[in-house]
Amino acid sequence: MRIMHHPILGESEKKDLVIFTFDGKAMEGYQSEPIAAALRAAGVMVHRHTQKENSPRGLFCAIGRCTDCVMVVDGKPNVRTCVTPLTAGMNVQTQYGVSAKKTD
Amino acid sequence: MKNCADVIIVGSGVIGNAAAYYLAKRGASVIVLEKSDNIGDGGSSRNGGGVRQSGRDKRELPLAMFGIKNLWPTLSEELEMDVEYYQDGNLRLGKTAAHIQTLTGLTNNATDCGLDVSMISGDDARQICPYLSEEVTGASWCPTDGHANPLLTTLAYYRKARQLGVRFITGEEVVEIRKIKGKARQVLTPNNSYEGETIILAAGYDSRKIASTFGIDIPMTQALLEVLVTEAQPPMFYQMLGTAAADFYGHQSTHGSFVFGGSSGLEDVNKDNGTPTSTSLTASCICRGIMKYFPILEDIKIVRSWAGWMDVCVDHVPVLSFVEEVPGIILASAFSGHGFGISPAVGTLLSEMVIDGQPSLDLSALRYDRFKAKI
Amino acid sequence: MKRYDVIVVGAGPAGLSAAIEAGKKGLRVIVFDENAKPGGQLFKQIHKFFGSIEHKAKIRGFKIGEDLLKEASAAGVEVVLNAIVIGLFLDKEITVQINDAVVHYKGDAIIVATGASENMITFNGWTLPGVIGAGAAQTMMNLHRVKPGKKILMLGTGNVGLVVSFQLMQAGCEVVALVDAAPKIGGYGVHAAKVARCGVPFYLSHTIIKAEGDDCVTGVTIGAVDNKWQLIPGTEKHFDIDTICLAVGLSPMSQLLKMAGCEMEDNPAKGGLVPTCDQYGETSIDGIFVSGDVSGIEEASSAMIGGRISGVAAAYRLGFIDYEELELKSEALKKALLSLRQGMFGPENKGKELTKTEEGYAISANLLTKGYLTNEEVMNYPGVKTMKGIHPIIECSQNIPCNPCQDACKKKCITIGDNITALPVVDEASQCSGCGMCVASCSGQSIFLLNEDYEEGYASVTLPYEFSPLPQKGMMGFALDRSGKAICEAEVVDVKSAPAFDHSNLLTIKVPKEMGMNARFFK
Amino acid sequence: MSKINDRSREIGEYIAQPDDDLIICRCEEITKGEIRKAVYDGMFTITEIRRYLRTGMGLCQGQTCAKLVKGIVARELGVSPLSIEAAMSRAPMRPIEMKVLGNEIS
Repeated sequence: MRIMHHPILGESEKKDLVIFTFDGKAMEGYQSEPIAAALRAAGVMVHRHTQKENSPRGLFCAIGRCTDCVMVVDGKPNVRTCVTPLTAGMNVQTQYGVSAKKTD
Repeated sequence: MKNCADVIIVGSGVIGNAAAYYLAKRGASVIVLEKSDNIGDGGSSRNGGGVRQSGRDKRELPLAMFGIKNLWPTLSEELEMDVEYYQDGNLRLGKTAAHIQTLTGLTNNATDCGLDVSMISGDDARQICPYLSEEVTGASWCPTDGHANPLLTTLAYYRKARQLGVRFITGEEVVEIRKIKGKARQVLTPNNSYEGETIILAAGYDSRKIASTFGIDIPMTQALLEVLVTEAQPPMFYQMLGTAAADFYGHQSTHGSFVFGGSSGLEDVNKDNGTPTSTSLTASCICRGIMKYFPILEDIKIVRSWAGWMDVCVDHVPVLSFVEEVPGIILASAFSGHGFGISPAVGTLLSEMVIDGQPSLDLSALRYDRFKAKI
Repeated sequence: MKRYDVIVVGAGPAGLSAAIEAGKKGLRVIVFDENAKPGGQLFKQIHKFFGSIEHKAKIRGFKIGEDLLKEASAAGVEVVLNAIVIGLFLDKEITVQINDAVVHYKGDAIIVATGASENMITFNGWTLPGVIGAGAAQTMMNLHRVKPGKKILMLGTGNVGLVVSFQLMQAGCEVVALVDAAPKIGGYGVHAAKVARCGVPFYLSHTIIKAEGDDCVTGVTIGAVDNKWQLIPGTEKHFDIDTICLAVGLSPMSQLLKMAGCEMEDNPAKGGLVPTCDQYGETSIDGIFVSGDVSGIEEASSAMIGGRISGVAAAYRLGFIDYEELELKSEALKKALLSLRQGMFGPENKGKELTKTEEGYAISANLLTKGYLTNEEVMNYPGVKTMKGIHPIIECSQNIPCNPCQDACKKKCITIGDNITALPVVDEASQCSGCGMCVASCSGQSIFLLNEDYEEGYASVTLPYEFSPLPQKGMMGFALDRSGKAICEAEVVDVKSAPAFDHSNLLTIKVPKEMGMNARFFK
Repeated sequence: MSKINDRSREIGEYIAQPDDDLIICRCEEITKGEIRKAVYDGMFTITEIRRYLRTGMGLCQGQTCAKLVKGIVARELGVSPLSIEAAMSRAPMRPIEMKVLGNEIS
């Protein structure tokens, strides 16, 4: 899903690859890109399940406004992944309601 | 539509709406006039939702006890809407010797009136609410206190009263109450005139201006209240919280968010810019206050703050009273920021005053003419 | 408390322009932006801008962003990023979240340029992951360099929907269709034509019935609506896709101004709730200005000019310039702004049924419903002339504010005149050198070079090509017509990629002579 | 008296519609049907709807649903959306951690 070569923007600038975990699995992304971009590149669509309906949600506005893409990051819930930079070793978890604990 | 009713209520806050509901339930015809475009736009939508007896002046304590014993437990059922009432107790927290002294004084006053409230140690308080910081050295604990959702309670009374035929008109500012043949009867707004056998003045701080049109003055001022709401959290605790230092109050709501109120200490001199916006200092100050008691909440996000004016009586106790000099008027104002918890009781008592001619509780300590010079 | 002459909220086109003008007059200016990168939407806009050549037309958005930042820096403007303005209080005080603190600032003037947020529309399944804003798609692909999806359906045919659809294809995504409930394409015809010639169909008078999928979007069903917006049973059509982009308009992000107590109005012509303001962007509160989308939805070119006006006005309010200078500077800017608001898409023509251009040419119905001009229609316009040898064919058929093509031609072959919304006219008597500058300068990619005398029986067509990989000379493929249908075999006979073309490569293909007026794309 | 101020104004009965279960407020998961019903319960203003249902009170503070809710309320009341006042806007403009908001530099 990465756009390595773009007809207008040219080659993608070289960025450092870092490892983070998503729901316990190791995953690769670029240092300082939004968490949501790394997840999208890795094919992750579902960021959370809602409190009331347990329905899946993902990236929606991509600019930190709609708060739909929030996840539990390093133990903190409701982190807007589309505007939070990725760092090495980050622990990213799917959010269920307002925590990382799966609800049924 | 006719502009006459048995009762005209000025102000559709929680007090006005509760009165309208209990009156309509007993068969009275009621019109409620509200200055704002929204129902319940004053203090009713800007308070911490406390439903408590502890920490109250003993003159209003009987109303609080009456409401918590008789009205709050069944209110959701009665109004057919969940008003999110929790009776999980009230912790009033202290950190210093001076705080403990204040709390002990309040506690002694309340036990004299027969309230089940006691002083407990910091550790006992942490037993009740394990999230409290070690800084807390003691607290007063009243297990029968609690909290409810003030927004929903205000609207639940409105909704039910409306269903019972009460006429509500918003955007209708009362500018004058006129006596006709020696009795208050006519209520004037810029474009309309209304008539009622009884007029209940429950317009918060505006009550002072309106009361002056029939020659009565209630010694009250206004102060800015600010409330913060956090993002939702998993359930943590449901006690109502207050502090001896009055740096914050609040609770966790059904929704999971915390609702906290507080002040910066500068409220008395805040400028009024015409919008319900507080100063830039208040929200930050409230946060610092909360974090001293609940460091665990420091990472929780504030999503909204709101502020507005409330009426403050010179002695911090409401005026709930007939006015012998002006028959036809009942005053129900100056609730001083703690009217919400007693609103079901006040509504009930107001309906009794109108229909039975007298309230079932002795309200003489809340009379409009109780104010005297200090020496 | 930290105090500045001017505090600007938002480092987008409007905010930066305002800051530059104020900074140039000697004011101490600070700009706050909540994003990690400045420029607002500019850095997501990789297409060439419309407008007048004096005001950055034919320059790509992200390049304009870079220019503005340089200009701001030269004017002594301080730009603070990752700085979230959380409140606007009495006495022009703002609170800003910077790192782990809240910092209080006061400005003698405040210019709010917070831009807009995307409108949304509801349908069954609209909360599924994979349904995103068109702006989100742009952010993902152009800023973060990640494709928002593989197969995408676009809802909305305004300029945003059209431009983003084209950008999605440039990023390597497949766009399966553009859908709009309106019976006509909302954006510029030239934008629609770029998309149509790639073979993407338009479904006008259609709406999304349902986004399908359990955990994320796996498909979509659309259906036709009647003139009362009611679904017509039996018209359902399904697409296998993984992403739905919503481009259904923008709303001003005016919350800060409402909080401050500015007088507000809900104005549909401006896209929603905006503060009332005077010609300089000053609100009901003295010293609080607005510019750009937050004062009414337009586009980046007008935002930049509006921003400059507010910057100059703030300088006047604070006594840095006198009234004469204010008048002088702002009159010229206002004139430029006015010219951008002319034409078929200007506010005065909003909602009107136009059948003719300003010059009296019939407007193509096909363009409005299918996204392209028919062979017959295209011959009607003044940019299309039959000439010997190589010559430009300008398929520009709507009055939009844009004039770079006129300056592009050294041979004075193309005329627009002072009225920048006029249709370009090709002078039959002029001598086209075939340099291709006009092709590369046309922001709407609607200029082609045709040489019907290329070879015996063959014509050459030179077209702008902004995709990767770039075809090489000698390559065989198919020529596509304006609807994206393959019409004949074609050979690439020339590829030009001069720096002056700014990534609009010129691809020259050889097609049978009779296809010269049909072939408009190469695959 | 405007149509919104007279709370006894006859607006008929709530009638269920097929799309009542559409989510309108994404944060608080409030449906179109709930919003429509609230109008019949006497909630005629955006402020009242917010307090009654929590629309626009979630994490995003109504950034996405404000216009949608307004449209629904206006339709039920039979008035133009322009006559319906937007909800008050409040600080903070974005969610902010308590420890950050409490850490002031003036």
